[in-house]
Amino acid sequence: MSSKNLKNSPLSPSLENLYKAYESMYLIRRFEEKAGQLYGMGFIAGFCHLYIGQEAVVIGLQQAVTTNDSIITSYRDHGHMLACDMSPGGVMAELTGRSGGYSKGKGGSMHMFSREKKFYGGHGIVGAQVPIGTGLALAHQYKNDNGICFTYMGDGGSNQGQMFEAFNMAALWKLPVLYIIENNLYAMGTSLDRHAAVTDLSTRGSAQGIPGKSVDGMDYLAMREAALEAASYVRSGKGPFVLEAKTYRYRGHSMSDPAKYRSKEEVEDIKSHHDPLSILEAEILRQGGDKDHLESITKDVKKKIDAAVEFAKESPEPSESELFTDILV
Amino acid sequence: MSSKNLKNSPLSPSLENLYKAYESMYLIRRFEEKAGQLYGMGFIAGFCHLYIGQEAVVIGLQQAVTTNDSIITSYRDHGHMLACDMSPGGVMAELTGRSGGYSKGKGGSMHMFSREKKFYGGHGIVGAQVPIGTGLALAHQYKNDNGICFTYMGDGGSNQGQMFEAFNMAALWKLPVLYIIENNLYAMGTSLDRHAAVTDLSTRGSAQGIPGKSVDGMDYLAMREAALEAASYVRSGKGPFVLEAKTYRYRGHSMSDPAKYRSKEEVEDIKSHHDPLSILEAEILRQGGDKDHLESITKDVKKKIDAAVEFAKESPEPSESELFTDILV
Amino acid sequence: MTVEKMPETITVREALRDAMAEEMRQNPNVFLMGEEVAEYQGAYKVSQGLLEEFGSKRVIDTPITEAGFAGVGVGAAFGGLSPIVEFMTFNFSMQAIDQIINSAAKTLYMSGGQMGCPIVFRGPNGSAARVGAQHSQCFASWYAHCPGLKVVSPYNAIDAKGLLKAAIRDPNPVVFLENELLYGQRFEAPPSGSDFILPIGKAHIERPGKDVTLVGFSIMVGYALEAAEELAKEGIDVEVINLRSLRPLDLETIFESVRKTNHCVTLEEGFPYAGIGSELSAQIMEHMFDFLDAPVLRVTAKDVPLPYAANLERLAIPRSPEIVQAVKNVLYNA
Amino acid sequence: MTVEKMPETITVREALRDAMAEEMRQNPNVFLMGEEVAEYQGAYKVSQGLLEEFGSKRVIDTPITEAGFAGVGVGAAFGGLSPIVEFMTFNFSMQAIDQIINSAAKTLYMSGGQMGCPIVFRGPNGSAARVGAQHSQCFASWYAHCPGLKVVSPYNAIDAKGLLKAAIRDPNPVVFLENELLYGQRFEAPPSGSDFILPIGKAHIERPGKDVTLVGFSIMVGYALEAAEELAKEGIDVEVINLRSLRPLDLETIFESVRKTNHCVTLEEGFPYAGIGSELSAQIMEHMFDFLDAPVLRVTAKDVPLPYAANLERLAIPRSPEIVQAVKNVLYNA
Ligand SMILES: Cc1ncc(C[n+]2csc(CCOP(=O)(O)OP(=O)(O)O)c2C)c(N)n1
Ligand SMILES: Cc1ncc(C[n+]2csc(CCOP(=O)(O)OP(=O)(O)O)c2C)c(N)n1
Ligand SMILES: [Mg+2]
Ligand SMILES: [Mg+2]
Repeated sequence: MSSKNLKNSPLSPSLENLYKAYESMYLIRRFEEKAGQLYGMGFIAGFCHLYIGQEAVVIGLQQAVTTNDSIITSYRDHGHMLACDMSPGGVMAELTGRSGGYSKGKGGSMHMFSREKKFYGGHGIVGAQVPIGTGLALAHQYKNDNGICFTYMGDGGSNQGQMFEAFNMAALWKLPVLYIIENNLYAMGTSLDRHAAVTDLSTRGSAQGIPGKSVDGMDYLAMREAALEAASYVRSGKGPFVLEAKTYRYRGHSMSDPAKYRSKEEVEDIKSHHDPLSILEAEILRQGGDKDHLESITKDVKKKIDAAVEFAKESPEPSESELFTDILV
Repeated sequence: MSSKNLKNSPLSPSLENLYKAYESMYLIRRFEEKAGQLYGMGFIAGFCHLYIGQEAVVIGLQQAVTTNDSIITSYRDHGHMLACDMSPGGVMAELTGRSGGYSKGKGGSMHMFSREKKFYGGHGIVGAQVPIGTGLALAHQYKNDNGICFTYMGDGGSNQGQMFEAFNMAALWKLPVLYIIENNLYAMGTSLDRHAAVTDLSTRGSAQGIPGKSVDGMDYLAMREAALEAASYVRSGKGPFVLEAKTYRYRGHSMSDPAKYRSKEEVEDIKSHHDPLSILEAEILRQGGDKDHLESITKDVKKKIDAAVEFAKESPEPSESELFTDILV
Repeated sequence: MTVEKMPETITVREALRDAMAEEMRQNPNVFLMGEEVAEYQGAYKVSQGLLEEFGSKRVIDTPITEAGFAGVGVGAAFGGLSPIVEFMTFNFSMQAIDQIINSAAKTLYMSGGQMGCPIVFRGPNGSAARVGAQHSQCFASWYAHCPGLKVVSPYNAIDAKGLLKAAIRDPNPVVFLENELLYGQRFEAPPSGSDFILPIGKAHIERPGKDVTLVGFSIMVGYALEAAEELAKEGIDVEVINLRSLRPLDLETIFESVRKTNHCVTLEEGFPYAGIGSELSAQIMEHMFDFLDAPVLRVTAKDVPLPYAANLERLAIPRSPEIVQAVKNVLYNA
Repeated sequence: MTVEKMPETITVREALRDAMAEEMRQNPNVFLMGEEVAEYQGAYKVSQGLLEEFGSKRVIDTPITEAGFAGVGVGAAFGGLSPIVEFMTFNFSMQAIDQIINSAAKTLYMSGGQMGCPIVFRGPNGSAARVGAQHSQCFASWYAHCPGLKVVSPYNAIDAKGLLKAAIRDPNPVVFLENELLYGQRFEAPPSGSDFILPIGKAHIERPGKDVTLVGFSIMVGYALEAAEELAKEGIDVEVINLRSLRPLDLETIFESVRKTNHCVTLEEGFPYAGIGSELSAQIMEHMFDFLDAPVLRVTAKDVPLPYAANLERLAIPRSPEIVQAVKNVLYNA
């Protein structure tokens, strides 16, 4: 899963692309750190699942997204929304439950959507987004719009029966759906080998004949390459594909989880040797990139996030009349 | 899947065994024919799913059943009950909704049980019996009683998500459960290739690492051998196993299905070349068995079934007070 | 001898089929999916002819995976299509109910109004004949309990066609509860032409009367009409309200009737506890307390899983004699 | 200065844990399964210490596959064990509800009494704090609707321990609806000793009063007691009934109270339509019509999916001020 042999391939991205990816990944990192802080300060409540550590997965995949594609994921969704170019302020304001949020404050962390950006949520029920994503793919096929659906799930979610049911229909009907399993090795406090009889999640679709591949989800270049390949497979009309991204979440499952089920060493090892931002930074420098430019990127991002936080704090609560709107169209 | 090479193996059964199997299979055949007639005459109502054509599957498997084992299946369950040695009269009286039925007439064709015979139903919801059977296996393991659970399902049922969920737990916890997929090529009116992306159903457990095998379900000897092998694998503590029995149902899905989705030729071909009773009869004769003895068996069976029918017609309806019993223990 | 013009009749089955066919002709984004809906023409033949007319892209046979295909339907609806998802019976919708409630019904709200889900979940609900406890449940009160859904249950062919067309056009998730025993029944044909729809949320007075109000839905409306005939012979003038929609509930029509009759009996085939009748009774009590001469009575299925035996099944499910008795009870408090 | 002996207190969380531990000690066939119940000690730490004491054979972490593990539990119960199946929250029981209703609740009947299913499905139900629409539904009325189940919902530590022990010993499937916000609350400790159980099917009068009856369950009992304190200041004497069991429902205790107070308000956190309050209202109306001075009023959640925003959530879920107002309304019809 090393991306070494890719570095000089025709698929290899420009330095420009790497800068952009770094910016996107750093935006997520910084956003999530701030969300964590706001949670600690009481601005955000309920469930809040941070994406820190997994940034390369969604940004790698985003490289393969084209205009009509749709994206759907679980409750660990802030990264995906930012990757879809949804505004950090709008996302953060949803976290604080304000009217400026993507769901007017009525959804919260797990329930955000943007029809404009073709981001279809944000789903709180483990596994539920998989049939829904498959249905989005059905709509792409039905409308013949060349779109494919990127359907994300976790390792724990990949045991769900409805996933296998969706796999079967996707394979039978050759639906344009790319299933991405973000394998961060834990489903809440349960490690992969304790929740899944087979831990190579690229084979999840084997009983439905869906091909799959595993990729190092901490390595942007590897992710990007795998994403391009998998998406082009799906786009060619051959049906679904399963991509397992091996990754890691730095924080607890949600803000209320101290994550005592993993050793400090395990977490530290990942942070020091597999951090997606560090890996990408090293790659940029290796390709002759500019450290100062990276710094200016991080500075800009920080400003953006500060503005988002400001917006999220200032945005008013939804008006009380909102309680009874949006129940029916 | 030919059983040729078995014929002289140490596993090969005695002529006595073949006679007994013939009797059991013929009992099912005759029972079902009568049930069909009684349905036509209005003694039986609602859903009624006949097992004709599939007799070798359950009788072959029954050869591997030992004292503490449990059996569970779907709504196409008359054959399994008779194989478990439940009384034909009790089963038929349930079909006619009488107090002498196994469920006092309150369950009907799809819902019959015998704790005594360790037959756990008879379940009307496609797929539901698979987790339940897995739970029975958990009970075997928990009580350490050396029992295993024979969990049957149909080809259509083998797409159900809850099956994959159960598979995962069975594999994780090495539960003693033998999953039998009775692949009769149709789920109601939908042929296998239209409902399942992968039609080799022995691979159903591949994403959970469960080994599997396919066997000719019309051939008693082949079924018996596969059953003994699979059951001994499961009994040895290695965990679950998937056995696909390729079979065929002669009748419609239920009594109300004219089965127009299959050609007459298809059905006739199976009946003339793959009928499980004919195949077994030929084998018995090949092994020097006695045609007269077979005839006396069929005569006895006919009498038994006539008695069952008599019982089922004569048994009174449940008393009206039964309406309000058995809701809670 | 005068030649009477008999009104044209059709079956509920045909009415449902016609509703789908007309809407599919008008809107290319409407499609039907479910078990056996295409090649088999529907397990109960409701989709007769649709595959032939609309092809396999728009009439889709699914595997027996309710959670999966209900979720696929929801996704397709989010993606801009208007799916009709058939459950072979609503009993099987329990496997899919998380998608119906958590995904279809709640997402509009959770998205601040962005993610409408124009989908119809339809199929037979409640008891058929002798199919036992697992195949006979009425889900009316479960679904009606949940905000974000519309819940509709037709009685006759006019209802079936007018309401199903309305449901398909509705931008919200609609749970459409049919009845298998009604599929083959003939009723007055709906007005022809594809413009005929019935508004969701409006009840219909099937028979006006002044002594007592019977409120029910689906097959119970038929039994109510039978009971009303019977009671008319004894001089009791019964008003029969066909709810048509369970959510939203047309309380105004019911209240108006109760204001007039001062007596009410609710009817349903479902379990009694927290049923539709409970809600009606509570509402009528709360808002019509001073108009009631007697407490509202509820006629429901017995509080038991449905038995298979013919004699027990007859006792478990209410029919017109039980309604007649309830009316007498409510009138005379006997 | 006299030394007052303070009653010992424990949290509801501890009471639930103690109930399971005691029953597991007494009956080797009792075991616990669910997501995160073992190594994590429960997502909400309800199973603290159980893995250590009973080992991984009897405290089992499951994958996130509710339909699957609920069905496994049902099978284990058919096989002679007494499983406690924890849902991380009851919202996720929707994925498993077919197994709960069709397999666990109906099989005894369908087997003519052979196949008892001694299983407890437990976990937090209803709303917690700011977790949004998909994680906040109250399933009380859905489950109570269905014959073949017992449905229990404790309020304080005594309830929690006494009822959970009774549920584990019960030979029937019991749906046991807890409340996350109550887990950490301290209450008077239950009597010590493993013989203490509370009967399922009996309501408890938490506070006697003569002017008005408040009937509720779970966390609403606490708000009712608060409201009663408040109303006492104005001279209104409130009787508070803690239902404890929703199926079977202890109508006699409620009726007796209404006979005395002639006024009743029902309380729940669930949706209003066909809720527990609807059933209570319908029952009280039917049987206590002549004792009522005013219609029964229902305090419920608003008829909306639960919003995330703090201000809207406050409006959606009823708390004691709303109860106080409802009591005044029912007394003065104001
Ligand atoms: C059906 C269902 N069951 C349980 C939960 C509670 N829950 C939320 S997230 C989660 C763990 C999921 O793990 P995984 O799929 O690996 O995703 P990750 O959190 O690691 O991104 C659980 C058990 C839920 N939301 N839905
Ligand atoms: C969950 C569910 N969905 C649908 C049905 C209706 N149904 C009953 S049997 C059946 C076909 C099952 O086919 P298969 O599993 O191949 O078993 P077979 O009937 O061939 O033995 C269907 C769709 C059901 N009982 N349960
Ligand atoms: Mg994970
Ligand atoms: Mg089949």
